[in-house]
Amino acid sequence: MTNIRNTRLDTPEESRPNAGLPSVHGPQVLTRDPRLLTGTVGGTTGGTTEHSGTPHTPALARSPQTLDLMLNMGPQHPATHGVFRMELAIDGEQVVDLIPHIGYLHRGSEKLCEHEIYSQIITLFDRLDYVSNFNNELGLVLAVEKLMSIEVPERASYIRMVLCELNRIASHLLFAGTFALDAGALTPSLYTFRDREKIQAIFEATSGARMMHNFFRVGGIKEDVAEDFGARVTQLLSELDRGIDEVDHILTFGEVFLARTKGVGVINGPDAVDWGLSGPALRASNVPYDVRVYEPYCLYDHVEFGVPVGSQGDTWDRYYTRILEMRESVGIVRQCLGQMKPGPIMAPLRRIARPPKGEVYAHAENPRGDFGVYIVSDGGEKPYRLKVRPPSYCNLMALRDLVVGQYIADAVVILGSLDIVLGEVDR
Amino acid sequence: MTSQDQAREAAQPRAASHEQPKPAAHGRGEAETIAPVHLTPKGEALAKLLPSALEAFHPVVGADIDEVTCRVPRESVAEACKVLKTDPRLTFDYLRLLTVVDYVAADHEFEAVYHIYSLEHRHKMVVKARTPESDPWFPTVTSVWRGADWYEREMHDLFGVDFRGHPDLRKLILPDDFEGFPGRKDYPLHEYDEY
Amino acid sequence: MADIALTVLGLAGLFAGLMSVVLALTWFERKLLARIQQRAGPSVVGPHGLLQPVADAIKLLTKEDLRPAEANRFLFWVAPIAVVIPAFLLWVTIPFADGLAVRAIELGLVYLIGLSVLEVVGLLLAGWGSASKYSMLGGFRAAAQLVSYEIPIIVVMIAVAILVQSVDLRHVVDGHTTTIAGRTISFAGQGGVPLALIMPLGLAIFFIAGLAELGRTPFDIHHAESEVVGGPFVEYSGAHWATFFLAEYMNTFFISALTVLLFFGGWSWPSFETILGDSAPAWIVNALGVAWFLAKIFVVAAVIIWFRGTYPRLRIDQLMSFGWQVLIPLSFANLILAAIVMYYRWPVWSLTLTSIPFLAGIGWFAFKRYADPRKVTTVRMYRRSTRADGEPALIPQERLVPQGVPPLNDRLVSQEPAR
Amino acid sequence: MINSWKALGVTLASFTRKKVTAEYPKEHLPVDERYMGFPALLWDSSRDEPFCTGCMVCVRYCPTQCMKAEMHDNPKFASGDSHRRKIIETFEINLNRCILCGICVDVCNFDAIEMSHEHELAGRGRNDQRVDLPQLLAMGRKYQTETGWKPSKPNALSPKEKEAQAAAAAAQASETPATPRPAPLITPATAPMTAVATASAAQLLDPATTVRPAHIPPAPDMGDSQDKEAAAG
Repeated sequence: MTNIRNTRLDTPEESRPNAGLPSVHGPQVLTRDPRLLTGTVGGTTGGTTEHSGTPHTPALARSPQTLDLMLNMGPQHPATHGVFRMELAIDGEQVVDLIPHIGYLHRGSEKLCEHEIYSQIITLFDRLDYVSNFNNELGLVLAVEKLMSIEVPERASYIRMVLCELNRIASHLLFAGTFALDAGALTPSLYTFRDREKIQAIFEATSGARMMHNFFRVGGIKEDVAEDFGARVTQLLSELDRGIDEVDHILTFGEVFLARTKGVGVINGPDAVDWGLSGPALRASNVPYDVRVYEPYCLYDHVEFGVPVGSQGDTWDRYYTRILEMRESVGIVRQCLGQMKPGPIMAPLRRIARPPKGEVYAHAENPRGDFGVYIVSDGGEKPYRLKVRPPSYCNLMALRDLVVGQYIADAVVILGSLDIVLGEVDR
Repeated sequence: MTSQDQAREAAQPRAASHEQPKPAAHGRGEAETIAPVHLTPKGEALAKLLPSALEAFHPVVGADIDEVTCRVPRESVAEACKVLKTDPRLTFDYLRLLTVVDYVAADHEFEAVYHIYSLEHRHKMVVKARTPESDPWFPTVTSVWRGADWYEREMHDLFGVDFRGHPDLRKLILPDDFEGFPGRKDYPLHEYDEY
Repeated sequence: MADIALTVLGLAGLFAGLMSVVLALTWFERKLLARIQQRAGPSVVGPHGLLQPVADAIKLLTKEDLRPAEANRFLFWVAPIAVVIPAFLLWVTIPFADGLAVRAIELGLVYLIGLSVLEVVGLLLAGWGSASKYSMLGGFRAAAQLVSYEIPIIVVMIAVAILVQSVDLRHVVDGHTTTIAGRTISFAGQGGVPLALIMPLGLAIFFIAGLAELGRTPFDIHHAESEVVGGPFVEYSGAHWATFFLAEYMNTFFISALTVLLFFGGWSWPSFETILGDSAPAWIVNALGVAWFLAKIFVVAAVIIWFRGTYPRLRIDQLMSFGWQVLIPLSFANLILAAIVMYYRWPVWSLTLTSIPFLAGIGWFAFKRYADPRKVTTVRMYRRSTRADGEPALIPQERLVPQGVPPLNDRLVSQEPAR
Repeated sequence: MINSWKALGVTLASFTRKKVTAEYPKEHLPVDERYMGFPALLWDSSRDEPFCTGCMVCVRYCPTQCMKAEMHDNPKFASGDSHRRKIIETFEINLNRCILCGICVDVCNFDAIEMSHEHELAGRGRNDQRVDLPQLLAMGRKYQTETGWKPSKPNALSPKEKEAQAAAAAAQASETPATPRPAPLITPATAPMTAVATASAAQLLDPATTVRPAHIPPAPDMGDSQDKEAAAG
């Protein structure tokens, strides 16, 4: 059996007989690739023995006369969360093939990093995953600190954790809202944005910016938090508790929502690991892997928290994993605020970081998954090579396997459940 | 010479041979310092295990800061990775990162770097291989980890490195008709024609 | 001649009235939705944004009309008209108060059934004629959805007609009494009981199918923004888009009005006559009747908007299977129940009593089958732990999730983590 | 079904709650103290000149190269009124490039640049986003007035002050009773900080007292009209 993963629609344009619909020559009609008729379409694999593959119904094996419609979703489409483009081959309402196209937001960040000193790179990292900026900054400063063997003051670590966990909540709130929009519900997005706005107000009071903070520094943070920070965050957490409950009541167990998400876009654990999924998308497939537990950074080994793990690997599990993660993050923030003591917030360092020669890989658990930074340093002020492991990028790779065989409406929901941010995918 | 020094020397052959690394004095003002290596016991065990497990591929085992590195000839990268994934003592089933580093200016070589992790044994390592600039190719590892798919396509875009056997090596993040390899060091940052 | 003139005048008046009501409805929807979402809603043009619909209308009418180069010119321009005309003609026979209709047709229900089916043609033409894949998909979706959901609506209407023993809309409302074998049964209207109480099952089916007929959440599948980006209307702009919009709101208003007419006693008020007395002039009675009728319609519309502000959207296959497997059988069951009650001349409350178990049973079944948190919760909390070799690990926690959801049914969770 | 009813309950409950949005042109949300708006140049009212000496550190470290600066010899240094040998001549920030990261503030050694609270930056013209020195100083002055900004370190002594101090020291050393001098407007650096701060803040609060050097044209009215509108509305 051939590996249909790559057969797709990539028959060259001229060899696609444009059977066309009468009277309208807009919709372009493609012939079915005969290899798509073997019955394992959409199976994650087509045939190789190592991969078990997600079983899809052989209902997709239809008569050879059937024609597929090519539907272009994106780069400007309400459901693609940015400038992402999917080429869908559809048979009626069912997706028989999908080609993802990325790169519309490619800014060459990694190349730019090679020309910037480390303190400037932080501003570039703000703009990778632009809904969890603190987490990105953390990934970078962790890598440089590891390279330079810097001990970060305790208070700085706690402040970093508080901000990162708040950012995780903000990111997941955004996810829940946009995911509800993908599923067709208008209101939850407004509720989650309302709560996210409160978090960002705190970010603004702390770092001076709502999103592009440039707040973490190699060796610590830019400045200490304001005096009323603890009180404000405590107040915020109780409001967040209520907001998360609201999302839970309006979406999570609603019949319509369950009908849309249960059993849709299933990926099993071994496949998820093989694709390199991470974060909630991996944990939803029953793989209990969390960087905060396995390779603790900051002071995550000083706080107690749970890690929600799904068992079905479907869209609902990916959604609910995130909802539960928000509650755990609220707990982490509470503990950090309790354990925080006054103290220095920067390690004594030169203003311009000049790491030694070496190579380092450091990673942290971002809202979207395992965010890694690989730096090759030649001993200069600028990295010789910097490469990011973007979690959205890895999660998005599996999209085709998840979508093929489902309906168009499911494609939208599945894409939403992967929670991609194109700034990070394209870099 | 301790085992760590040996490991570092293996990992940084050029640094060791061309210039004498200054002993353990990384700090202000020191121009050429090298990050110290401190492996965990798990990493030490892995470093001991690797030479025998990968014997057929002539591995050079070293270490970077806290990770075991293993350099193999580029022709055998895919097979070595297969062994690393399937050997029950290793089971590196999770590809974290695949990237290419441009050492053309220094050595006329590209280096492929594979950061891998084992969810079962909870250990990590780095596989490296080098290819000459004149004929840049590596065997694909998509048959080992499917997650390597887009990484290889991206590196093909940016560095012009071929990944032989990759099932679908089209452009990924650059436009289809883009010319040049913007990841390479010799590609200018500013002075290029606007696309 | 005078008759024709009167009819034309009536139609013009109806059109003007409908337009103003539709504009009011758009304002109402935006404002209500905004309140549900804790926003302000339209607030700039006029007091409380009351003139916003007027501003929108002016904007839409003065906008450029675009037609895609590939589109079929005839179909593209004729589709909005094909949608709006049936939507308008439906109103010809709707009585706003006792005897206050442009043309009170005795076969009113039959007329409504016949015309309301026509709308789908316009949507299909728009979808096909736009030469856009999104609008084509939307058009097909609309066709499938609208044709399927006609059936339960029609069957419920027949059940109502059986109960009332008439297909004249006035009879449904105005306390029409049926005398069967010397026994007088009064269903609705002044002093009577609204049909909603007699046939709650019918009301539920009618309302749900009505939502689907309108393409309102949770059945807004044919113009789902996140999937087909507006469906049949995606290529339209300016006045033609406004025409679709107008038709859509007219239909929303129509379904609300029909719900009120059939199930909530139309313009009638339980103690209408006792307040006014017999001496009140007819125009006052009529004006009050119209006002009361409109108020009821807006309440029903508010419920529709409330649903829109709350629910996600179903998928097309789920919509179809819900229609064919649940609503249509139920509507026939309702019809048969009504027929039995009428045939054996059981008291009307027996119909209520038989309807309620149906509703409750379906609700319970849906809950147990689809939404019982104990069954659907497949996510489990893991805690940090240390393995035998000293490595960190995550192990399942005894207690499941916060907020007191009972422990998970173990059947649904594999005991061992994957790796 | 129960869950769907619960969802309806949530939306109904929030129907009764207060709205959380602010209608922007009518209402302005308060700006946080640390808010990083557009970078502005600060005015040293004790010396009556900008703090900025045009040392180009911010220009070099700007990650987006959004700044341009030129320095020249400070005429006030020549006349002995200022301790700054060089002073800024032209300065331009291109808002289209600026990413409001605050690195320029971090690297500045002279308290010369600060992230102001200026955030309404829309413009109509092609060059409206290129802000020159007078505008930057006007922004900075507004920021100083609004927030009561204080320099983190006192000024060094100007040549005249040095002379005066030396003379005073000499006078003290010789213990000859000197003729009473008029109290200097600027408290010397050895005095407590608060004295300087109050003096400069008092001056700053009255824009009329700020005398502009001849080579800097009067700054356009930035933001004041908006305030008036806001007060009127």
